[in-house]
Amino acid sequence: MTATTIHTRLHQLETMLLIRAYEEQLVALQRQGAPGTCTSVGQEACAVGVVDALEARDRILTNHRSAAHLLARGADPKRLMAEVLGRVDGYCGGHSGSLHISAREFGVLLTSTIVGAELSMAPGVALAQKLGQGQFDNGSGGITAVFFGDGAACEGIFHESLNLAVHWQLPLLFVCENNQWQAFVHRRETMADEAISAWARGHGIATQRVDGNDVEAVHAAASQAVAEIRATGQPQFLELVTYRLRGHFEPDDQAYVDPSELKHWQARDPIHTLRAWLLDSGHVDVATLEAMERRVRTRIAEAMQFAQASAWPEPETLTTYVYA
Amino acid sequence: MTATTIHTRLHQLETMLLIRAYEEQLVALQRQGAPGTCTSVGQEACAVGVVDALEARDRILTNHRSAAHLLARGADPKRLMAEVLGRVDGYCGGHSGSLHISAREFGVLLTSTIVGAELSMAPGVALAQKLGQGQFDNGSGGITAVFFGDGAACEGIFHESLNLAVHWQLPLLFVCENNQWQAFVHRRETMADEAISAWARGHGIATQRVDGNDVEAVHAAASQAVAEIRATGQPQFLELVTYRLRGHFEPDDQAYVDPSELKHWQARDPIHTLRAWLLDSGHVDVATLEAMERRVRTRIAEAMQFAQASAWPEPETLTTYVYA
Amino acid sequence: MIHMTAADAMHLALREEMQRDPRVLLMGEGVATKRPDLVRDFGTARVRNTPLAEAIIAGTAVGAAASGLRPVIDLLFAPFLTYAMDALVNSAGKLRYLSGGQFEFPLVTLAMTGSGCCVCAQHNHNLEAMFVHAPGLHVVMPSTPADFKGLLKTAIRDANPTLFFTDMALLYQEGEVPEDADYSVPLGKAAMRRTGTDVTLVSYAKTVNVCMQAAEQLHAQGIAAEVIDLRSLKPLDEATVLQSLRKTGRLIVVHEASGLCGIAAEIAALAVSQAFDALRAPVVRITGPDAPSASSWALEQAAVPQTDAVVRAAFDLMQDAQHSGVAMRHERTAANIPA
Amino acid sequence: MIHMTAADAMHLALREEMQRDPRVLLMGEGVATKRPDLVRDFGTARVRNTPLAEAIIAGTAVGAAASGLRPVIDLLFAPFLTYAMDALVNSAGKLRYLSGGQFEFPLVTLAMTGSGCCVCAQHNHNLEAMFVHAPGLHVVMPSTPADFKGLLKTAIRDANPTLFFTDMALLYQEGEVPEDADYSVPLGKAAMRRTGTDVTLVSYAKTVNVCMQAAEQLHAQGIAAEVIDLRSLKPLDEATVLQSLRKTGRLIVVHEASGLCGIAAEIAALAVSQAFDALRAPVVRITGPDAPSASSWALEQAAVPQTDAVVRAAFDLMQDAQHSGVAMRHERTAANIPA
Ligand SMILES: Cc1ncc(C[n+]2csc(CCOP(=O)(O)OP(=O)(O)O)c2C)c(N)n1
Ligand SMILES: Cc1ncc(C[n+]2csc(CCOP(=O)(O)OP(=O)(O)O)c2C)c(N)n1
Ligand SMILES: [Mg+2]
Ligand SMILES: [Mg+2]
Repeated sequence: MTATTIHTRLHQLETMLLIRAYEEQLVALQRQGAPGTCTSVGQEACAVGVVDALEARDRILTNHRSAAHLLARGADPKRLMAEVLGRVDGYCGGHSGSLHISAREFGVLLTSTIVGAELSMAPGVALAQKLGQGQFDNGSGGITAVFFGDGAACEGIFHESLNLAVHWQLPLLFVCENNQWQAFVHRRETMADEAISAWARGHGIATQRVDGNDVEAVHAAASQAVAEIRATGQPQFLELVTYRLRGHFEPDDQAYVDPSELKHWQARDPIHTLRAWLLDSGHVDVATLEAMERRVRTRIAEAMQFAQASAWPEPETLTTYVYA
Repeated sequence: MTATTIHTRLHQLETMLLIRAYEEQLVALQRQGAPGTCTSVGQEACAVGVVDALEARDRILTNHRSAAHLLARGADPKRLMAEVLGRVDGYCGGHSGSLHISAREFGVLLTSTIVGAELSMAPGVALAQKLGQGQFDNGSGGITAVFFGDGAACEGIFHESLNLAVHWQLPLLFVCENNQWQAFVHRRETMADEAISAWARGHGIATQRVDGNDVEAVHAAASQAVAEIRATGQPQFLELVTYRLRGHFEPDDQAYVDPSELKHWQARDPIHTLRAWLLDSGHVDVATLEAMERRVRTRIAEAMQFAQASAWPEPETLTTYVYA
Repeated sequence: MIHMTAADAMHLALREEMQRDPRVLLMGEGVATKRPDLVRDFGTARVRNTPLAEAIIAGTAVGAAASGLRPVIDLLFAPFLTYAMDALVNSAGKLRYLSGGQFEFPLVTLAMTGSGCCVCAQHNHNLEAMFVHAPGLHVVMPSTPADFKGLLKTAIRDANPTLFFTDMALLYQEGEVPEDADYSVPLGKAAMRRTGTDVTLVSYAKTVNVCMQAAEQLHAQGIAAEVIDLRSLKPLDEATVLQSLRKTGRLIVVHEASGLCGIAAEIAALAVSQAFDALRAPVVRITGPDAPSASSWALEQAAVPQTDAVVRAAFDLMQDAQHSGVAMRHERTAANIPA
Repeated sequence: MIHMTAADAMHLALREEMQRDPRVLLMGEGVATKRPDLVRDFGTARVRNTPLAEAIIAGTAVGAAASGLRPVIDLLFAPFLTYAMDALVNSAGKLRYLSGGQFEFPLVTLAMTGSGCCVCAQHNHNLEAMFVHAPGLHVVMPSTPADFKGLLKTAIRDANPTLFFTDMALLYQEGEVPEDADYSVPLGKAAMRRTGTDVTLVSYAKTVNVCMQAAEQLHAQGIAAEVIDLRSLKPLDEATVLQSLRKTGRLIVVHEASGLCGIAAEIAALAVSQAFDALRAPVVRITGPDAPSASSWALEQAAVPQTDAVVRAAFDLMQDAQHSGVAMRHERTAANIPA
């Protein structure tokens, strides 16, 4: 185990903690009347493992459960939280709220909360990269990563998107976070197989299925996939097997969730696992982790203050941005 | 080779000839100004082989290229032709024209010319059969056969339909006539693989891929599939590899078609093949076949007369049938 | 009468109709999870969670309806209807006609929309007018718990495909609801919520309340407003609107949906073509803007027709009795923004 | 000026814009098959046949547009737009707004519709009003070869997503088209096709010709009709309509699309809210019926607004100058059917 590995893992843990703290802050805010959100609690390793495998020239599309992807990419929790609260300093000026945040400066574009819409738009972004004609991309050789859930894989657009990406040889990484839930319906109620990969393989796309709660495994698989996309120009498919530890949306009492299944996955919490692994490694002590936790808490507290101090958009801007 | 086999093949040949003659009549009519149609020339063995494997209690959904399915099912060429010409004696009173003909008395329902819509509606018909609650079906134990093309398989609804049928265990036979063309686009321009079955297999559905120009092979595969659906309640998938010998729509000069490919498939014309086989068998003589051809020509001529004598719908009926 | 929320009234309607007719079927993403009592009483065959795939849910409903079942599908939020548009518009709306009347499509599609929850434009889009424009469909959008029950029951019994829109913010408002299992509200009948002689306020769903409040304020100032709740957008109760207009001569149409080619346009066109002589002033539309709904509370509120705007418009109309020629902005969107 | 068909004018516009701007891309089922000269000149990377999958074609266009390309997609027939509805309505129309202006969506969607070819309701459905109702989209529907060229060029240059509807029957009509590669027709500008003082006929696409013929016949009988071709349905040239109305005081709106919540409703509403004082008679809508298009030639013809109906309506309006109170049917659908 090299020092670099430890360093990387520590950094990943800090990002995962930041995501968790951010989401928990939003849960608390919701209890005080802020709009509800879809948290990514339990899925932090997916976001961090994949996003860490990308470069600045790469593009990201995501969905309703986007905070983890945005934070992993380096988005500022202040501006994210301002966006969720509908304030003018949010990345989208308060127009989007939590559900469709895009942040052009980080290449996180076209977030949609229509399940499957991320899959519909992703080939176009990858096509622009491939053609190198887009103003925005300038033929940088980047690739596009599109994050979506097991539910989105049930939408027809999943099939259309895969077919187009494979046939047109687009530099596109499909990242399916199979978290076993599709809002209030368990994955097993929506499909016969337990894996999304079987559908992907039918398209002849190179596919990996890995433990989405193991940031190292995710990162390794994503890195390999990204490298192969760059080398071959062909798309790749990554299924990350994970679990949605909280409800679909805040508030959600999860009354419909099988407690034993939940318990099983709580025991596999990606943050706890990584933390334990780092301590076990003997290279990291508790004090280091506690300092990390404090840093994260401070950032979130600052974000909260920033967001709450941010102004509401002026009503006059109601129709700003509708048309160019 | 039994006498029954010969009898069956003769009967199938007559139906295929009827379909061919019907379509050629429509082509001729189009040249005289009647609305164009999508003919099934070259695909007669698909229709006849599958429909012969069905029973009266079974239901059929089809698409823009439906004449073969309708005629194989026993629909009257008179009323079909009247429908194509927009006359009041058509199966749909002239409302449908060639593109969406349904004929309730034959269980041919919900024909749509929106590519893929047949796939969207088929699970509901099969569900009604499974539940045995529908007025129309009364729990007869029937199954549903849905005919669609390789093009329809590119639409997302293909994926949704398969997933639902498999997961809900619906008595549904998917029949994909892979005729290598999707209007003016060759199949190879739309997908990486040459088989639709690969996508179907990804769904874990029992799948067969057979020569769609061989009526015997089609009939055998369909009969087996139908028997298995009835026995297990599970859906099945049949890919029939065939070719669209005429243009997409009349008129269409097929200028975009590779002449050598067309020639290759013309040599595999399902009617010529079956005719030759029957003559080779030594059980059938040319006179028998010529008599058959005369019968068919007579029926089509009568249909033409009937259709052209049929009245136009009264303009007053413009809004009849919009609402119940 | 029982006091209950609109959400409970809908649930009761579903229960009663499932009880009454074994052909009624409920399908959607989470319907079984959210209505366990219906699963218990009617079984998993009739209350079905579906895959996350609106197109096949709707298509399946079309196929099932043509085969004699009476499916009710819950497509959750109105913007998701875009995925089911082919099944609804091209199949459900057209195939009866194209089949020459061989098949019927008795199916109900539920969808929520409307401001108040900051869910933004991909969950909140009042696109009911699109379905009014499409042939072969019925469209309802109730405003009271009693109508939620009565109209849902009627929609389920109707032989035509019906879109049933729920204005989210109304779901937890309470009201008196008839207990009678035979209670239903006819399609194509508007409800006169308040009578008056000076000005007709036409609306539906949440903004009916806005009109009622405006009428109250106007009353205090000596103006008698009549308030019509359309509730059934198609078929549309033209007669009630025209009759009111012949009495008042003044018309304000209010809804949250945007104005262009919306219901208010239809009502205004109806008025000027069929009650032209009765009109004493310009017709005013107070609608949502030609903009997606924003998440921010501040912007969401700015988009919604407000009582003040209705009151002001009514005053203007009363002043305008001589057709003074003051050109009125036809879309008083963002009406609470200082102009 | 060159004499050419509307189809050729469109092709010329595509060619000129692809020449002018390397970001312009053409995608669709068969675009490469049907336009081999564009493939030859601009390559297969920019002229792309697609799989048969409208949703991903439109979605890909949205993604490409947000990334700086300028895709033109051909979705063939208007009813197929229902498959692409999410990409067009929820993504293209809304994501600029929801992103707070971070992205633009310069894409053009082509779709054919209209009577005359007996292709029936799943190929012919004039649903342009649905897109006018949705926020964030532009909608055009030209009537002359010159406008086909000019508006397509403008649409391609426009930074907003634009729906470009082609009335099928016009495709092979010929006319003079400017050769100039810089020629374009601004969005939001109606064309005055004929001036007159007695009655304003507002229309677009194929029915502009119906109005022109009606105007001719009316002229012979001493009535001077003004004919306005909207051509851009969104943005809508309200000023030109209102100005005409202030002159004539009488308005007939004619289109093939069905009436309920259609463009004619919008124009009528505009008239009665903003030019009320100028109105001397009821506004008449002559539109297609609230019915799917039938295949049968007899029924298809019965559905289309006919010159006679426009002429008769204009006569009635001239008679009606004293607001005689004759209630006119607001939808003169199937106008050539003996009532
Ligand atoms: C088209 C559409 N249908 C339904 C919804 C409501 N909805 C939001 S998230 C969700 C579940 C999505 O499941 P999945 O894709 O697995 O993502 P997850 O929420 O598990 O991250 C549903 C049904 C939606 N937003 N869009
Ligand atoms: C949704 C939709 N898109 C496009 C079309 C136009 N169209 C009609 S048939 C056809 C080709 C269909 O190909 P396939 O499904 O293989 O059937 P085939 O025509 O080969 O029998 C196309 C593109 C349509 N009718 N519907
Ligand atoms: Mg999930
Ligand atoms: Mg084909």
